[in-house]
Amino acid sequence: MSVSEKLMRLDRRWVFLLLIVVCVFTFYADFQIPILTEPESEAIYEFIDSLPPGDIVFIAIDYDPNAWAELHPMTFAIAEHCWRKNLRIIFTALSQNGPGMADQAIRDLSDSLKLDRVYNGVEFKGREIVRGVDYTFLGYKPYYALVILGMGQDFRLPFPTDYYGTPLDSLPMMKGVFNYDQVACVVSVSGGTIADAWVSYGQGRFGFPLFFGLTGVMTAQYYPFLGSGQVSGLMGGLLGAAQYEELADNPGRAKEGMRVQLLAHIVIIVFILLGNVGLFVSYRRKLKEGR
Amino acid sequence: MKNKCLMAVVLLLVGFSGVAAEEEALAGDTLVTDPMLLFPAPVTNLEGRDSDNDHGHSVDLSWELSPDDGAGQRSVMKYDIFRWIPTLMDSADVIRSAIGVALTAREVDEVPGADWNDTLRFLRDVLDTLIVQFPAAHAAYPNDGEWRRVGMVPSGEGCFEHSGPKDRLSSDFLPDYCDFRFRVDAVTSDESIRTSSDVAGPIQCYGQWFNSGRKPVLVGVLVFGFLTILMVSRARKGADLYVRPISGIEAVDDAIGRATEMGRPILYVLGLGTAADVATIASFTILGRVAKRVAEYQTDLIVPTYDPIVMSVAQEVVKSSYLDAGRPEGYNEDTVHFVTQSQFAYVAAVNGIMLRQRPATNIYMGMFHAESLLLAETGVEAGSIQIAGTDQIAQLPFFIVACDYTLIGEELYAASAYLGREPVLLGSLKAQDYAKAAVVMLALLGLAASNFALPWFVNLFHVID
Amino acid sequence: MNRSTYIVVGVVVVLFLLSWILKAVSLSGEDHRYILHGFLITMSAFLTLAIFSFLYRDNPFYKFAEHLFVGVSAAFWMTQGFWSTIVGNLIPRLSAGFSEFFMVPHQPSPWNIAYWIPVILGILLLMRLSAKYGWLSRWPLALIVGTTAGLNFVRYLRSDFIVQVSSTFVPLLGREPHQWQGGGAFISHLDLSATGQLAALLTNWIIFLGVFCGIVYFFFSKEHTGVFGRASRVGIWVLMITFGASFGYTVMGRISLLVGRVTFLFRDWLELIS
Amino acid sequence: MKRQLPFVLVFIFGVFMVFQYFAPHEKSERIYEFFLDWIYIIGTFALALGIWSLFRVSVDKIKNHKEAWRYSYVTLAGLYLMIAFGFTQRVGEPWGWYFVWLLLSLVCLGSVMQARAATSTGQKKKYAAAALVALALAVVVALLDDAWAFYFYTAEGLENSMFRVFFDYILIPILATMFSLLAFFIASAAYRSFRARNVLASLLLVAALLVMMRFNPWIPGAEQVARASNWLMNVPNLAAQRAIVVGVGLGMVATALKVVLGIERGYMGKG
Repeated sequence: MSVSEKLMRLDRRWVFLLLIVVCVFTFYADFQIPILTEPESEAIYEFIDSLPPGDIVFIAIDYDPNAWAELHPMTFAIAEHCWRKNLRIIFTALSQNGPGMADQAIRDLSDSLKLDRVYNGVEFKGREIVRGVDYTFLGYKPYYALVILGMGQDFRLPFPTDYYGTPLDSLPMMKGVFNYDQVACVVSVSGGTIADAWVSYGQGRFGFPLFFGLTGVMTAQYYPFLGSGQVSGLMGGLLGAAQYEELADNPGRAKEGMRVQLLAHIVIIVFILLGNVGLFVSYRRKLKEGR
Repeated sequence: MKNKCLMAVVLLLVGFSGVAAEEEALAGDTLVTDPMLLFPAPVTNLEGRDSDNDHGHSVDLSWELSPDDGAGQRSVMKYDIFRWIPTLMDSADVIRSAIGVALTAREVDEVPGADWNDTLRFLRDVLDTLIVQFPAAHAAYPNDGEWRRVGMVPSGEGCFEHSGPKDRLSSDFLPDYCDFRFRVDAVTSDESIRTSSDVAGPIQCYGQWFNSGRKPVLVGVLVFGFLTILMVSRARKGADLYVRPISGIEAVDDAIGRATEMGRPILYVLGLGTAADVATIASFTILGRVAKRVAEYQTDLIVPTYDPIVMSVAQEVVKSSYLDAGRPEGYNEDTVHFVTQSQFAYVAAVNGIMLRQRPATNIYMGMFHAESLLLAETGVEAGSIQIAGTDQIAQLPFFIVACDYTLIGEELYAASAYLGREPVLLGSLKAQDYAKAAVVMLALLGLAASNFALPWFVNLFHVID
Repeated sequence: MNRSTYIVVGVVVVLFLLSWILKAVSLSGEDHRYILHGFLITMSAFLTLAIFSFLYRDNPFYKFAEHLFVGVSAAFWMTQGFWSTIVGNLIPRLSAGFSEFFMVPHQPSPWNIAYWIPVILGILLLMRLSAKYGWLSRWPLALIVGTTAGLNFVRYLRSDFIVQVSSTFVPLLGREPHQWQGGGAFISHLDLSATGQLAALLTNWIIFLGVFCGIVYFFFSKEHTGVFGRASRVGIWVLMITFGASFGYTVMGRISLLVGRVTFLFRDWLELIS
Repeated sequence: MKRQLPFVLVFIFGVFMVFQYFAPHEKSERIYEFFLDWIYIIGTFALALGIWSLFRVSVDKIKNHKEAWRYSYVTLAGLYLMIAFGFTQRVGEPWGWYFVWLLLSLVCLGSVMQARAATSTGQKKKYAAAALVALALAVVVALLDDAWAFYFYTAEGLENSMFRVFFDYILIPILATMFSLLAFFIASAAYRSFRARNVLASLLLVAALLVMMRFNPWIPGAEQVARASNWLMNVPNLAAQRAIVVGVGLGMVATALKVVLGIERGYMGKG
């Protein structure tokens, strides 16, 4: 078998092997890579950054643990940004296996908020994040479409109590907060079709500013909504998250993950190129033989 | 036991009447008349009407701002909205809270007894009888009732939507068909310095039977429905309808033939959709056709399914195809079988089938998510011919890359018509094409409109929900 | 199964036990059920590797993991469905008696009678197991398909059709809609910077033409020849570009998933990284 | 009647749902909510069908010694264990003889399988006997051991830590790993089929390469590549998506209509 053919008919297991190697290697290698931000994620960052303290941001943690790797960084980056800006947050977890994970995430977040930090040159004092004051975690209810509709009437319809069983009325921050009208924007971090529901049942009916954090695979599918103005900004996959971390000057999981991403992408690109070189060479030979 | 609960309720009644009294102190209209103070001018033209396009339980109020709104000394800071509420509604509230208590009591009660339920039933009956009397109580204005603040808006705003939930058990339930009366106070920075407007009302709220905001959709429904029916009837009359060849579908028959020659089975994957998803419905039709051919060629067919309902439908489909092919004896209940309703477990199982039973042809038609590439790549490894079709845009790239033929989006639906060659289906396909032509036309018109300042045309497409 | 297979299996079993023991020992400090947890972590690591081994080729370990996965997940969903839907959603509506038996708060309402209908339909659905009354199972199907079809009919007409159409109304002549003041003004306002009017217009034109050609490609009842054919050709090009792009875009998400698993193996199981 | 009535029902329900979309009135809302509930409930009933089918197929595999039949035992065991966990609950702190009981009942079921699969009557007898013994022991354990209990009447079972454990340590790892296989397959698929064979393939290739390099800071003109791929995702992508969405949307609307009108009947078994 000639070289060109070898290049074209490599056993795919070589690809697999190299990917694994790269992945493991990055765990031990220590290097940083710069991140280039894009307007889609900047839109979200700027919107949230421009909100006055005390405003309420609605963050829907709409994903199962299996989308954890990609979407957790977004949730963390945004929520931390909000709290550093003294915004208040309403969380939901409208995905079946989500609530436990979401609860844990919120705990981790409020721990990390205790530390003093400097973001983009601004000094942020660490503070205690208080449930019912800084955030309300509504939890999970089945049939997300109906839940989203219900919350348009009043959060208390689908969620008479929060995730921990406290009646919403007895939570300080929920005083005078009834439905989306009292919310500055909705950020749906979603790993599935719940995003559609947020567009057609949520934004479509109640017209709040809607932002998406999506898994890489979904992103392309949701650009039309960006174009038609139903969605005001979105973060796609780990890169989107990394961009937000870059914007918020809060390097975390996403930027960490981007290192593997970069090498893995290079591996794949190299293989694609090899294949095409092989193709090219064999064409050339065919042409020669043709003469 | 029962008496115990009723006791509790009674106690509650007492307790709550006290609370209600306190509320009055806060809410009653408090006009401090001190000549030294300058009172702001009241708001004028206070009007209220039932909110449009809703299920009732909501009233829109509007008024002209007080002349003192945002003006110097007597500046108005906010507007308080008051509604005249008959005392009857307080007692309703008491009952509601009693119900709440009874519910929690039943929760914590270690031996759940029927009597809690009896109490609840009793309380609910009381509540219902009260609610029935609401209209009468409102009609009795201004007797036994009082003004309560139901909302406020900052100065500068001249409208307010007063709405409540439709659930009669919730405390801020707003009944339909009651003569509400409203009043708006212009309030200065000093809460006690306020001027009330004239009373507006009676105003009733009620649900509508048509949401006028959705006219565009209605038009769409009618036009499209008409178009389809027209085309179908024309097709029935036997107008010949051309359908362009769809390569993926052409390939299906050859693939079945190939499988027969190789004496290897055919794998048909219906995807992750439910029996009601359009993609799955289209896939059923294709499956029917494939099964018929398979029955004729006497090849094996494997249909692992993800959703039990899809499974039962698919069994119907395959069975009747074998009947049509005249080989009912060739049909085996386990041709179509359920695997599991967990995405990746399903994939694992199907991959197993591919590598162990080595089907000559894999057909993926329907709704697919992340698993698309897992299936298709394994299929490549197993050296099968692969034909895919899905309307999940996100998954199309993977099928296109890994499969020999792919039906892109609408082609999947078209395929079912193209295969069946039934005039009615072809007719509706034709209707779709006309609709698409209409889309292009409308888009062009819309462009013209939006470029040459004809907003009314653009607004035709504005759907209010 | 030949001899080598037995050897491999044996080795794996030994490794498994080894890992179990080591894990248990390392856990014994912090948690009291360390034997169980040592086993569980080893188990999930084993299953992870078993699935990965599929990349090399089909093998007994993969088969084991696969079959276990199928059984467990099927049971999981059934149990879940039973408790959450039947007990959680249906029983409280059916009767006080049932609710007490299942210890769920009964929710009386005059409408509750309606909840017997799905029960009957559900039983009709099970009828398909009998050859004689199988046809009854079509009624519940009719309900499900009918309602969803009706729902889809209006929902997609609205969200996928009308909204998308109206959002193709992009300005092709001016930066903003409704501002055509005639050719002269148009020319004079035209600026050629990268973010300027011209760029914006070009984008809009490309989008519009792309949509146009794409839709043309999806015309079925007309032969794709001549101008029409060329348009549909452009259409499929645009589609292909899109598919290529979104394929490339997806790679990232998939890699992150891999990272997730590798992290599990190295941190939670082998504890090589913190 | 047998054939027609279902389609009549489809028509009625379909038309109602359309009507309901335009009628915000409380009554129509309520019926709408009913329908949604009903669908979920019926779906749960259907799960029983599914489990039955899975069981039948596995047993059949074992009986006829089909491809990989031994593994069907694993499937059945998993199925049984998870259901058992769903309906039992630890009462005391230690699990007591719970796992012994599980094992015994497994043995019992296994031998019943064997007895059914066995060819000679001698074997049948042997397995049947084993099954009975195991069953007896299991019953004894269940009666004597009070460290755990059956819960047929409350969802306590779901609180059963073993149910959780199986979910966290069996389901999730396999699920996540299956999912992560995509990383490899996407790479191999890219390598195999991104070849500039013809115009279409080349377009696919170029677009993919461009997007895959979008965040690579080490290539010349990283900025431009990022901007270009961003443009790809925003402009042509937007156009194509919209074209497909309009097509698919129409297709869905049409199919839905055909179903409601009873034109499309394939789904009821008339291929």
